[in-house]
Amino acid sequence: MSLIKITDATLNANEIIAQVLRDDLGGIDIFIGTVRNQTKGKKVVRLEYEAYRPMALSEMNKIANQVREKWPQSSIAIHHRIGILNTGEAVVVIAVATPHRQQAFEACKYAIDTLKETVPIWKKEVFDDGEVWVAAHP
Amino acid sequence: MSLIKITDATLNANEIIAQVLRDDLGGIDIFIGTVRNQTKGKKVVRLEYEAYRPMALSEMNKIANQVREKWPQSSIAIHHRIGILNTGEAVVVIAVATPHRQQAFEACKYAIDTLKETVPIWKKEVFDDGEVWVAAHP
Amino acid sequence: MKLEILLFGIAREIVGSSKLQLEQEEPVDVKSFKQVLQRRYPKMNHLSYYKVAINQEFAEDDQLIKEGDEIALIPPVSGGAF
Amino acid sequence: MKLEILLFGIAREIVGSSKLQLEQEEPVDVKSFKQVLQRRYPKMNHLSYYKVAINQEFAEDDQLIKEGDEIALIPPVSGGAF
Repeated sequence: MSLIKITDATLNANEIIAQVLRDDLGGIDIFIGTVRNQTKGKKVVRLEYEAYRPMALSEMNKIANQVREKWPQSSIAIHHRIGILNTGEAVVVIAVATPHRQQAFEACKYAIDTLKETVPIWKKEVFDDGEVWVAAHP
Repeated sequence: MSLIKITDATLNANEIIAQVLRDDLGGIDIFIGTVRNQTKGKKVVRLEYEAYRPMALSEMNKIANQVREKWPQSSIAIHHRIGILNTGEAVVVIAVATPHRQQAFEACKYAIDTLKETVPIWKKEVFDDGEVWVAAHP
Repeated sequence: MKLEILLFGIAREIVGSSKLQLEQEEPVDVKSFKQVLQRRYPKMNHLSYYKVAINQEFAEDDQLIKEGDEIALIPPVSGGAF
Repeated sequence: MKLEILLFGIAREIVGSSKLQLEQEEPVDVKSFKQVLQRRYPKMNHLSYYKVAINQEFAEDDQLIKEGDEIALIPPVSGGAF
């Protein structure tokens, strides 16, 4: 299974953790972004994620390379789900293993912060009374 | 299954993540501490963990309460394994879910940092040529 | 030259199609390209911002677009939640 | 009074038992208790430090130990790796 992946299928944290596990690495930090049931007090029914797939994969690979460069010896996997998701489901899973734990936290935080700025994946929130592309409007 | 647990059995991250999942919470940070195959260049064959179980559970519960107090709305689970572990296996899994991701990182880091100071669980590293209780000596 | 533009998210909805063809005199840089596009689809001005990618890389305003390039409009990505 | 002390990790190995009984005049505070213990088990001085728990709570040096309390020696916990 690829370390960097965009998929329509349910994300399985255990599988992604197994990808970064190495027995010379003592700490793994995992971030999971899930679909929240509300935005600014409005009930979200479901979300639809859409990717510019080849570019999104390329940007996700860039993040992984940056992490491996900034935190030597680190091991990283990033899986992003697209398509229709219900509230509570995992949208993105990032796992980073490093020799010691502080680096794992830093690297994982760097990866999700960067992903949310650079990876061309879009989210449409669907409410009972309409829908909106998140962050599209001022 | 309990949110706070000390067990001889293999830790399953997916089960622990499922415990903290709530669909009003958008970010989950998980820390997994694993058994490294070396300490200061010396090959570790296995580790033995021993707990003062009732006090360890009480201290783990304190950490969970502190997290819930410092990060309102957060949801936390802490599972610690004891007994004999081989390199690469998970010793501790902490999962924290919060409305937004920054809080999840902060809270999870707080929990593992505190756990390593206050929870009475001891680790003996076993090498080919001897063994040592970690951090016991100056 | 003929330009083929890929559209995603809100940009796709504004234009009403996931692919767009534009006839364009060459050479054109990203800035001028966006002006042409916004004249043709004034609703694009309602976006908080959008970027242009050329061959799957974010492009600067002064970058030139050449025939055969893969052009994509990148509206704001998934943003602030979680 | 008779004190029952629980021992873990390196402290258990030093004493050679996971439980220890000490006859002690009362009252005794944690500091004096540790002195008695270290006289009896000089190897305890080789530890970088250790704490005492009374009834499963970390105790301060001036805290008094009473008959029936659950006393435990807490050598340094699992420490720095990962």
